Amino acid sequence: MLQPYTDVENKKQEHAKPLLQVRNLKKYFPITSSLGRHVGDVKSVDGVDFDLYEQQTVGLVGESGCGKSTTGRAILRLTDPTEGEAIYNGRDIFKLKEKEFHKIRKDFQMVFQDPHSSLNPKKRIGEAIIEPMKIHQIGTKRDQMDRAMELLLKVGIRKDQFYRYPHEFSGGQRQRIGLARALAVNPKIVVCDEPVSALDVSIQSQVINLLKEIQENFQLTYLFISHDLSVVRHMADQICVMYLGKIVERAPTDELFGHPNHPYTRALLSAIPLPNPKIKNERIVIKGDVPSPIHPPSGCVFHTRCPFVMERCKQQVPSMKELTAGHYAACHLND
Amino acid sequence: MGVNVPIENRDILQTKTQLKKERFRLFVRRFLNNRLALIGSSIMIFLLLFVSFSLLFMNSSPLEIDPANRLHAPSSEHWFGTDTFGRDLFSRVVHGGFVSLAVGFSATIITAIIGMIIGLYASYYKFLDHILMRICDGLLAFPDVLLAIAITAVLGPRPINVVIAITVVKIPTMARIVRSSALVIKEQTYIEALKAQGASSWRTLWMHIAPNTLSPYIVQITNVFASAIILEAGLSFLGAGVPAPEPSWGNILYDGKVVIFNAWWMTFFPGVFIVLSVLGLNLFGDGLRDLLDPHTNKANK
Amino acid sequence: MQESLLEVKNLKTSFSTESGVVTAVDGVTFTVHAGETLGVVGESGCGKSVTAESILQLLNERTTKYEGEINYKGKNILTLNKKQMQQIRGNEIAMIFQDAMTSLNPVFTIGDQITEAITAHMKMGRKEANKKAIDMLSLTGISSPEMRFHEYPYEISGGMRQRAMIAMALVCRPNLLIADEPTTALDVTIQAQILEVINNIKNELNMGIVMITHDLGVIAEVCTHVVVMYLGQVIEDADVESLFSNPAHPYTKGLLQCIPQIDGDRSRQLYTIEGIVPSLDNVPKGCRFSQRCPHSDAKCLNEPPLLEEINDKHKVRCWHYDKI
Amino acid sequence: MKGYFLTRILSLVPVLLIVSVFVFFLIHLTPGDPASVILGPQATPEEVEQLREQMGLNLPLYQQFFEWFTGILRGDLGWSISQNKSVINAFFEHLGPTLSLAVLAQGISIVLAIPMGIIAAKKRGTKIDQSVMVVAMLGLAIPSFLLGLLLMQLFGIKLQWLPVAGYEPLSSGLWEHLKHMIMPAMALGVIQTAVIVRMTRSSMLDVLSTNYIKTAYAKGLKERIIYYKHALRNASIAIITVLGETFGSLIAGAVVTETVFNLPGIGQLVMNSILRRDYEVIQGTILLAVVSYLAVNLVVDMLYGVIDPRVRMSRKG
Repeated sequence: MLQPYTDVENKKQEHAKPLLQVRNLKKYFPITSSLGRHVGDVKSVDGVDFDLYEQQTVGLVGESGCGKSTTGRAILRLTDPTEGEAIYNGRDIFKLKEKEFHKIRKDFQMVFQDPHSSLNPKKRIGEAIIEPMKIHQIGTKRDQMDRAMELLLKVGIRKDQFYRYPHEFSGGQRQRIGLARALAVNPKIVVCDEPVSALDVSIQSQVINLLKEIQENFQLTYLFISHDLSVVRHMADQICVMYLGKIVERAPTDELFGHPNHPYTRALLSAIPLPNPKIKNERIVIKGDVPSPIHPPSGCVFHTRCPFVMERCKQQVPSMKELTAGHYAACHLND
Repeated sequence: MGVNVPIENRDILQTKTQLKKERFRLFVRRFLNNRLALIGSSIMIFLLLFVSFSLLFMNSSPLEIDPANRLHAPSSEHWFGTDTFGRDLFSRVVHGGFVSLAVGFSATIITAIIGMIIGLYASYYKFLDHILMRICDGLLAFPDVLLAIAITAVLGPRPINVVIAITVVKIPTMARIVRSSALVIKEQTYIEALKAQGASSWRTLWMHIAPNTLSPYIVQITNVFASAIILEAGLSFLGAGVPAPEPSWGNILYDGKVVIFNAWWMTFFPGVFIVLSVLGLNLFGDGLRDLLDPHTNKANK
Repeated sequence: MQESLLEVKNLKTSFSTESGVVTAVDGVTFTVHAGETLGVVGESGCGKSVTAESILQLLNERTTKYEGEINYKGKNILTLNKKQMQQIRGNEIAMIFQDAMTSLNPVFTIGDQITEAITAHMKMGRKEANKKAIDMLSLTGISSPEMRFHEYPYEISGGMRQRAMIAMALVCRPNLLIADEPTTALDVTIQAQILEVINNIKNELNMGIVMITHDLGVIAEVCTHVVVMYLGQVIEDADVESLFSNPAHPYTKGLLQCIPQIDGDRSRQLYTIEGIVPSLDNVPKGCRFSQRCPHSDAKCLNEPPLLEEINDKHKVRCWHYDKI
Repeated sequence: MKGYFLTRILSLVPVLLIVSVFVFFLIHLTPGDPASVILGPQATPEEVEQLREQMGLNLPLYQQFFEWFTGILRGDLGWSISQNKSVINAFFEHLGPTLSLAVLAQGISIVLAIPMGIIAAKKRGTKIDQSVMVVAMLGLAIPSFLLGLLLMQLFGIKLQWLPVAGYEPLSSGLWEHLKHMIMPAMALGVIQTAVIVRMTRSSMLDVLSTNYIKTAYAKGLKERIIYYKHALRNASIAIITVLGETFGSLIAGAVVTETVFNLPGIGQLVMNSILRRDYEVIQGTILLAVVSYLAVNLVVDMLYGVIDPRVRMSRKG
């Protein structure tokens, strides 16, 4: 049975020291012409700052192509960042040599979006969970197996399923197995990249509850990436809203939902269809599509779609301003 | 792993063996339901049994010349008739079958091994990929028989050189098949998950990518085997393969072409065997494709 | 009450597969009126998409068997021959799909694919057809429709592709639109735009719409009447207000409770529906939801309930709806 | 679009280089001395030395390669010792029969295979489909030289409808020419047909299961338009790919088929050159065969651009 959650606000004060500090993270994907000339960059992530606090969850939210997944992958060094630093235990993990990073690699784990391709179809699920322990040479074979079975139980999969293949499980179960695999090496930070997006709603709530329960039991810190604001709201203590490679607003969850500041955040919030036919929310409809990250708009990246655009927005890049304690937004309307 | 299983998990080990049995039974059932694979493998088994039993129990030699009995039509004494030198054609076809299948088989195995290595590493290392694939492109641009002829012409017409020639000709196709399916696997999330764990490239390639390329790989092996048989026959037919007097299906056909006006059996019998073996392998390959295809797997579940 | 536009009666769609016959849709009944949007909601595998494609008989002819009735304007279209069906598709009943990228042919321009739909159903000169296509494109609110007309699907954004799909479906002014998860692949801000477009055009053309979705939010937003499906069956059928205020089936109740909300208490655990959806070749004997239902008893496990009327606007398939 | 073609052409350069290196070293790394092999065991050491000098075999290997390679770039493929003419001339003298054979065989196969493949896909799972697939399977299993021998026996010897072997050039009349070419073209065309039928069928089936075909049905298009406009256009990408790729085996098949029917084509040239150890001819002929293969595939790549607008923008993976 699950324990009731401790008060979120109290928890923050107890552990108010950052575990990982990400500063000015940039990731540009070069575009080459057919003749191999460098003709530009896809500015997938363009100067992102945030902190992960111990045993808390930071939510990264934004629409497709905003760079939220790239941010998550960069922290695990699945993609080499173009610029920026990530301080963990006093060291910049982007600057570590591959060998040195390998030693702390197990502190960083990831849960992926697609339950169908995130498990090797030719490996039994037990072996899939043992694999990370083998890679990091943790324990004897016997220990590894014991731990794998224990983890399966923890995520709600029966022990006798140990020798079954992934295709014998449903999407939600596979997501549980993926979580067990991430837990195998006792990580500190888990990057959850849209872990429930591919699941049906009734399964989604099961996995969300499991993620919270596991966070409690294993004292994990989450970076929770999702396009779904209501899911992020449920998971995160603090939320960063991303648009075109930049964080446009950052605030504690309740603050963000209570007093959204940036026009994009407000539009995003109002666009969510509510499962209640009696409330027709006042919609801020933003027109058009997200501009190409190859040639992001000058000034504020949102100015092409912003309903409150001013002349100034087209030229000047707005800076992050603290509005209330912990609530930051980058918008000229705040000046 | 068995010894290391803690006592309390012994019953789980039993589930494992039980699951294995179940899966095996399911596979057998699906195999028996797959007409193509069944017919193909039956043809291959028939050919193998035929050749090996005949080799074991036959008393006439494929090289024994009997000038008195030249070009006899099939009879109870010479089932397939005799050739220009009065040699027993049945014995030559069976021996030739052994040679042709052995050459084809060895070429296929070597091709499969080297093709897997090249394909896997090319898919993983971009730099290697550029070099290896340009070489493969180059080799693929040669018309296969021409290249094989050139190789055997240079190295001399010997069975081992025929194997080498076929191998060189077929490796690029094999490597490409492995590479292209490995490239797809490489993009799968579970490979990214491995990278996130810090797995070595060896582990990623051989323990995770390679097993997932197996189904197209196995199908391709049957294709290579079939075309190796055709290629060997073609080379020997042109006089650039297995040299006389040693028989092979190809060079019996070569002898047959000379006497095509008066000895139909000289082309007919080796021809039937070539067609049967290629047909058997192709059917088997097509059947395997259906059998190993993950889509049909799902439908069957 | 006005005459119904589409009346699906006891529709049963089954596929013959290697391992036997699988019935994906089992006795579905619902009605759509002109100017009304009917929502069909359910999780993956509940048969909602198969229902949608059954209406236009788009499923594999060789392996699919349709039973029951699909009455369009009083005529059972399941009895029509190939040619007659062709004239219905696109002209009377149109359909849009979830993934506009793969649903548009990559090698033809947007304009080509729209005019093709016009010339399939009416005699019209090229110029006239082009003009009609561009008019329809602008009606969907696509930016610079003349330019999009000559572009290929891969050249435009996902939102624009879905608009082009809508233009293509509606260019012959059909009376009924079947929208199969039209916004699932889109971002929320784009989803809001597309839903608005569909709604506007509906009012303009006075169409009936069947909106297939898994998203209860979308249902609440655009639908007037809702059908909830579970494992090939309709388990609840109600107008939108009653469904959200008085859900009668435990499954519907569960679904409504387990979605994370953007308001309300977030420190609470989310409600969950235990277990997973059973597979179609192994449907439970009694009520199909009985294994996952917190209220199920022996009767539920053994006897399948019927779709019963609670009042004239609300039907439910549950033995105990009045007690829970 | 221009960039795409340019890239395609430029990417041929390394392939050509690799091919020529391979062709060169294949011959020059042969065990034994080509000069003494050519002259035979009776030759005196002086004669051998003289020939070595003449062939440039005394130069270091890289220099030989350089000479040979620059020769190729000038269009000089070397000298045939056995025929005492330039390799290019020898090649073009033998090109006629091979070209005619290849064109006829390919023509037969395209005309037969594509409609058969489409029908099989359309009638998937029916008796028609099954019989087409069985015929294709059999066609795939009969090597062209074997089929040639069987046809020869049937039409040439038993029925005596057609000449058993030999060649008449087109200049002696179309029918005379065709009479000699029908059997070889059939022999070569059947296996090609089998390959293309299978490819056409499977790519049509792939396309027919896509979402955009479902959309086309939902629009109420006629089946004819769906098959021949929507499906075939997309399936043709795979079909022309296989046409390009099998061009190599077409040439290879032609070489073998020629020898069955005693056609004086490239195959005969190569086989005779091998018998007479005329290495420069072998080198030159193979190189030209490769170049023609590459040229055909370049055309195929260009066709992609015409059929599929996406290719024009960027190269697909």
